[in-house]
Amino acid sequence: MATLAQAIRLALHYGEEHLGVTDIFGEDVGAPLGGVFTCTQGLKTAWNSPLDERGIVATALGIAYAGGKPVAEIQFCDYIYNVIDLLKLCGNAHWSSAGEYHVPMVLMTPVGAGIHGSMYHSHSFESMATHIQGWKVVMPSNAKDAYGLMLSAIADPNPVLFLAPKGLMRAKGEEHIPGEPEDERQLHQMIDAPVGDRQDWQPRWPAVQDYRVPIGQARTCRKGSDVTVVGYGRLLHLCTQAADQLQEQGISAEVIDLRTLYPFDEQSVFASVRKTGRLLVVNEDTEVTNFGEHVIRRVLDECFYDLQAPPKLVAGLDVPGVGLAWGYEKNSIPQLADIVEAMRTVAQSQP
Amino acid sequence: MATLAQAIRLALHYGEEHLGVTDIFGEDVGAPLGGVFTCTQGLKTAWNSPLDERGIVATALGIAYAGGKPVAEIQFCDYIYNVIDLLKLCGNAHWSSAGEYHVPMVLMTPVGAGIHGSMYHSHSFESMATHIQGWKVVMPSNAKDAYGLMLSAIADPNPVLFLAPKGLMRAKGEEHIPGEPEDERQLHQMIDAPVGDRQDWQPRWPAVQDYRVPIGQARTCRKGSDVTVVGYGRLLHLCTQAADQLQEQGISAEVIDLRTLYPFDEQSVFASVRKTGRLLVVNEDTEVTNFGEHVIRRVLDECFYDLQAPPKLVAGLDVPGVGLAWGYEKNSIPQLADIVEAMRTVAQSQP
Amino acid sequence: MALSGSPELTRWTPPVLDEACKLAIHNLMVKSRACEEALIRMVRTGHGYFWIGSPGEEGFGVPLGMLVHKGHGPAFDYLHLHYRSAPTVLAMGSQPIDLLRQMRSTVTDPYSKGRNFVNHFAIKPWNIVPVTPTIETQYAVAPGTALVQRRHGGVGISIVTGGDAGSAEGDFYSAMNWSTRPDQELPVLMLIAHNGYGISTRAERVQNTRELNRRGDGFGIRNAMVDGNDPIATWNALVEAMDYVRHERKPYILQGNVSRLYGHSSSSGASLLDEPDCLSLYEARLLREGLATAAELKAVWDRWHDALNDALHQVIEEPMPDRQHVLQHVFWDGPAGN
Amino acid sequence: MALSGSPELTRWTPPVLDEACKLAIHNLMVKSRACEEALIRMVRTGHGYFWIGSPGEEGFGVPLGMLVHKGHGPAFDYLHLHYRSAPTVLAMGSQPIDLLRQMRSTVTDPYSKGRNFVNHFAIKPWNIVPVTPTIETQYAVAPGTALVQRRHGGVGISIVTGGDAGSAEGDFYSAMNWSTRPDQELPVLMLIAHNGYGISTRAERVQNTRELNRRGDGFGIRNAMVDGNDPIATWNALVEAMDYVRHERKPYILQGNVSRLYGHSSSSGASLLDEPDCLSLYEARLLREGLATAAELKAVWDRWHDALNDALHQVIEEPMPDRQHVLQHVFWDGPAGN
Ligand SMILES: Cc1ncc(C[n+]2csc(CCOP(=O)(O)OP(=O)(O)O)c2C)c(N)n1
Ligand SMILES: Cc1ncc(C[n+]2csc(CCOP(=O)(O)OP(=O)(O)O)c2C)c(N)n1
Ligand SMILES: [Mg+2]
Ligand SMILES: [Mg+2]
Repeated sequence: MATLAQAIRLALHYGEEHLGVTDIFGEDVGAPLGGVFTCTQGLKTAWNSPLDERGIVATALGIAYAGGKPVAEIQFCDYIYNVIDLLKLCGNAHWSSAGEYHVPMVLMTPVGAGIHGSMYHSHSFESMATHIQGWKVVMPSNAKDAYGLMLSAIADPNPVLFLAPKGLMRAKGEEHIPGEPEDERQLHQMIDAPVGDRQDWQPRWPAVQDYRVPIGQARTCRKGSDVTVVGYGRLLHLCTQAADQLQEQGISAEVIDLRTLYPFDEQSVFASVRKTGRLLVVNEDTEVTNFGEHVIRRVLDECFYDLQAPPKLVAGLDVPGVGLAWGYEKNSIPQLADIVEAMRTVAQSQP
Repeated sequence: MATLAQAIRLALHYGEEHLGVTDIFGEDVGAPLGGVFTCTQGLKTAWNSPLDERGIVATALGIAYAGGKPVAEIQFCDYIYNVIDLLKLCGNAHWSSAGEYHVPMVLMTPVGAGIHGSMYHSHSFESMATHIQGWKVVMPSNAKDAYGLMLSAIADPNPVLFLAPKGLMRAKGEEHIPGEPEDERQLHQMIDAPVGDRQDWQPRWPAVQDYRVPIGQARTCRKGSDVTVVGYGRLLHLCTQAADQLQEQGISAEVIDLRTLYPFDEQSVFASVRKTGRLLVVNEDTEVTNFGEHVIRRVLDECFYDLQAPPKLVAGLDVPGVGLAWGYEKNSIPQLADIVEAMRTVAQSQP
Repeated sequence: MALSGSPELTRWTPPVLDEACKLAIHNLMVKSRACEEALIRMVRTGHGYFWIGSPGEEGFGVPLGMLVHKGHGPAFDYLHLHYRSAPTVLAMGSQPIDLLRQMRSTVTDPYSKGRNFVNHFAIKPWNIVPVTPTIETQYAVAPGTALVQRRHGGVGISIVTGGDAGSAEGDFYSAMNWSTRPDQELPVLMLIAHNGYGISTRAERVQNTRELNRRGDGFGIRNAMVDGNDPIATWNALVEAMDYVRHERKPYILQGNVSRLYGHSSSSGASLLDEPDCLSLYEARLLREGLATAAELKAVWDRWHDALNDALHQVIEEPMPDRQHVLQHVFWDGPAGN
Repeated sequence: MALSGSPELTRWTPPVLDEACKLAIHNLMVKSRACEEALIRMVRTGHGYFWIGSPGEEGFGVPLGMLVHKGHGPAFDYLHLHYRSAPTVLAMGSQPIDLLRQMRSTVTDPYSKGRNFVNHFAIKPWNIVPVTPTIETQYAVAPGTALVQRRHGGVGISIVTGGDAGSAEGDFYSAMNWSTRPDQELPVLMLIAHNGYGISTRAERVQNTRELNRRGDGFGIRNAMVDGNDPIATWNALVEAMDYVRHERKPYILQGNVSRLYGHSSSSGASLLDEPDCLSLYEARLLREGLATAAELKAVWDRWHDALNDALHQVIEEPMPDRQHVLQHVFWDGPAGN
């Protein structure tokens, strides 16, 4: 199966061939590296930008204005914080010009902890991102969704932020991407650049097919009746693992992979909470003014009287960074045990 | 009584004289203008920076590192979004250096709508601000608090963000600042720069006294028993007005002025909610991943079983900006009627 | 009078600066000045909240508007404009009434539907991308449109305008860097309208040279400075700069020194200040050179004043946005390409 | 061997580059190289997660460390360092064991208590402000410390170092602008260690000149380029630059061309590459000039290797941070001044 990084690459290739992608660019996105996570290796429209995030986002906006279809990258979301004003401009150009211009661009950036990334390779960005209007925000938890969300992002005529969970970049999918070779070694030989000299290397692209994960549609990964767990990205897997553990102990958790964070699939979440009466939201962004608090608030708006226990947020500790030593990360970023514990608490809480 | 802008100016003067302020700077902060809201007129350490927000924040950080005490200004918070990375660096320098350096700086910036400011003079910033670690965040709703919070901000050895509600800049206080002249015309003659040529003008400073509003301490502005209303800044006044209206209709609202948004005064909020069983949070920032959702979540954590109705957020509509025409602002920024309505709903909601 | 071109151009020939053209310049300068003065009056009489604009920049902005290669798509010029660009946009052919609409924030405002301050244009048929209230960000965006133009071929360029104070933002530097990448130079014409101030801050207190175009020296970018109060000098400087950018496909920085006749904005009072007035200087010249009589010049003013009066009467009858308009245009669901 | 000064200095005299000094340079270059190689081995053997550092920059960094006017407060130099500054900081007198601690992320790591990647220093007694992982932001911060120094008087300056690719960020421009305000020029020494790459991106593909110091031409900032692989040339270039910045109280840009001997970081493998090695070049020169014998040079290596071995044994016994450390140092509640 393709890894998440390969899935992104295949999607970008499909985008170049069929969806009008004109420029894939950012720091080290072009040859020879093809991205620090190899997501852009071998792509025909990929190029290396100057080391200037402001230039990257602004140039993407200009390309979009001029009829191009850019997919720009911020190398790590940890380095996106000097362009928030530009993201806002991308997001408000359509509204402020009352529909005169729109901004068909994709911005992708790796997010989250889990790779011993220390203070500046561990940031999450969904809380700020969802607070910026005019953007759609997606975040896959597996390779096939990454492929399907990227195609939807490219096809969307609005700015779409594609958050790639960096801890999952090398994780293999469980389902084939349509058109992906059966044998993953074959895929590797076809599209992964060789180690060493790459001067003459060319990828051989498999004939991947159109496959979309619609923006705004969550996926229920585990059916359950005792508690609704809303997660996404890397921690989604800890949620399903936790659910599996608790299943053995007789607690039945329904796990929802949000996939799109803005606009998030409110109806699926509400329906599940109405059924279970309990809600846990899990992410690894810091906990103050956290996107998960928004999910909880919306559930309160619509399902308060269905709730049998306080909805809970498990999120990153409110500290200035994720420290490098494991003792820091373990104690500031939610771990499996924390999620199990929180799920149990919510499922069993009684007045 | 001093206006909020005058109160800030008096506090900065006190800071220069008694608390070691070395530099008050930003765009148009120095002579002749003394700030677009006159907050920095006549101050001896005030100077005009280049038009470069990144330079402003970074220079403040450098001054703080070198033993100075800067108060920097971003002219409007609408123009702060290109320095979020620098704000993060200011906020994490102490933690990342494990205590080696700290960052004694104040950053002030006007926030909010209410002055027909259109898309880029109407932003709120508290949701992003409270998501940035290592900063304390304050926001006064009246002149005396502005004075007391500014002195606390200056005295604090950590970075403090001072959000000034721009719609209140010219609002007069209801209480004297200690040392403020009795007669407000006298104050005006002493410290307001004359219209026209200011070349030879010098302020005559009244002997204002030390007065602190401790960071982290809310104030209960209306006592009440039916619903807790948490507000701050410009909308706090709409909250108290709404409370007064509802009082006549037999609904008793307790209104809390948060004053500090980070770290916010959880205990005061919890105590009130435990008493009233109902919570409304009001602000004008856009509603998705909004700081008010954090307040609500913390209340859920601690007081869920005290709640007799769904806690509610009244906030700005989730649109890319506040449009200039009143029809936009009226329908996207909470107005008195919206707050009255929401208070009534929360106070009267039954399962 | 703006000249619009054909998409197939491979060589650009500037219009001839003959007598008719010189009078056209005058007409457009008056059009712009009269329009801005009408806007100022609107604020004074409660028909608008805030004014910011361009009186004093007509000598620099009008020739620009007349020399733009006007049209839609990368064959034509893209414009990334500062908020003092009425002279340029009016010279391109836009109607003053639309600025009055934006000032009054009516639903009929074609640039922002009553959302933005006046002088914040967005005109897709002419490649005028949305004017942003954020200073200098337009500089960083311009290389993006220019990159598409570089690939497209032809003579279309990306024109970006800004103020003197704003050139302190790193975005000016980004523009210089991104348009000079080796073998990837971009056709970006960077214009600085130097009025000596950023709001209240005098340029000479915060910048170590009056010639901000010289910042380009650090990138080896060709640059020049011109008296922006002189439309003829500006015309010639622009022709030279455009010729280079259009045909060499490389960046160029041109600074024009201009006046700020009514101060920064209505926030600072918007009253007439004692600075050189490009328009009266130009009228004196036309008279001196015998290209027009005083009566003819006055007739131009009268015509625009009348037109603006009519426009104002019309605009104040037009509807204002309301609840139903707030959520329009958050997202676009039509086809992708601009 | 770093020279620390007295706070009262009004005229700075550089140390003499005599034979002893030349050997001291060698000793410090070896100290730094041996330390970095030990760090790389630590990553390889699972004693650390990630390495980024400076092998190939010793010729540029060591003279800098030796010439710093070292101490605390504005009378002394402030250092705003890139993450390849071990040669400088070790030359100033810091102990290799502390870098090993940061690599292993022990509680005893004095620079970040195990929080940051290696080579992210913070040493208040020497005015070394926290090294940030964000490229180039240090350039925008340096004018802040320099502003305090300008007021303070004396010969203290603010030194900022960065890479070639990073100079594309607008923060480099901000630094140039803020340190050249009229009558407010600031004593900022801007150093660029040009190794030809930003991670995988070759400088000549994204920048139109090899001489990035020439970006200063746009601000009239004095600037120069030197062979950073030659510590003697670097020493002399630094002495000239520092003399100017310390006494004229104005900015200066000096670029040193260096090698990236082990590639970008452990992410790209950290194996030895075929680039000019400043240290072997310098050793050849010392031999050629008869300043040392091969045995003497080897003894220097042996001494540092032994010291590093001992240090490693000690460090792997030291405690790691745990839950109790996470919330330490979020806020400071001591006195305000740094
Ligand atoms: C990024 C940003 N910072 C600050 C402002 C507030 N502001 C509006 S106009 C202005 C001065 C601009 O001066 P200049 O660039 O010289 O243009 P001018 O108004 O003189 O044409 C400032 C500081 C802004 N709009 N955007
Ligand atoms: C603002 C920012 N953007 C991106 C990165 C990721 N990054 C780390 S090192 C690097 C390349 C730096 O190149 P250069 O400035 O030449 O320094 P060198 O590593 O070559 O010494 C990049 C892009 C970062 N750390 N900070
Ligand atoms: Mg100006
Ligand atoms: Mg480099």
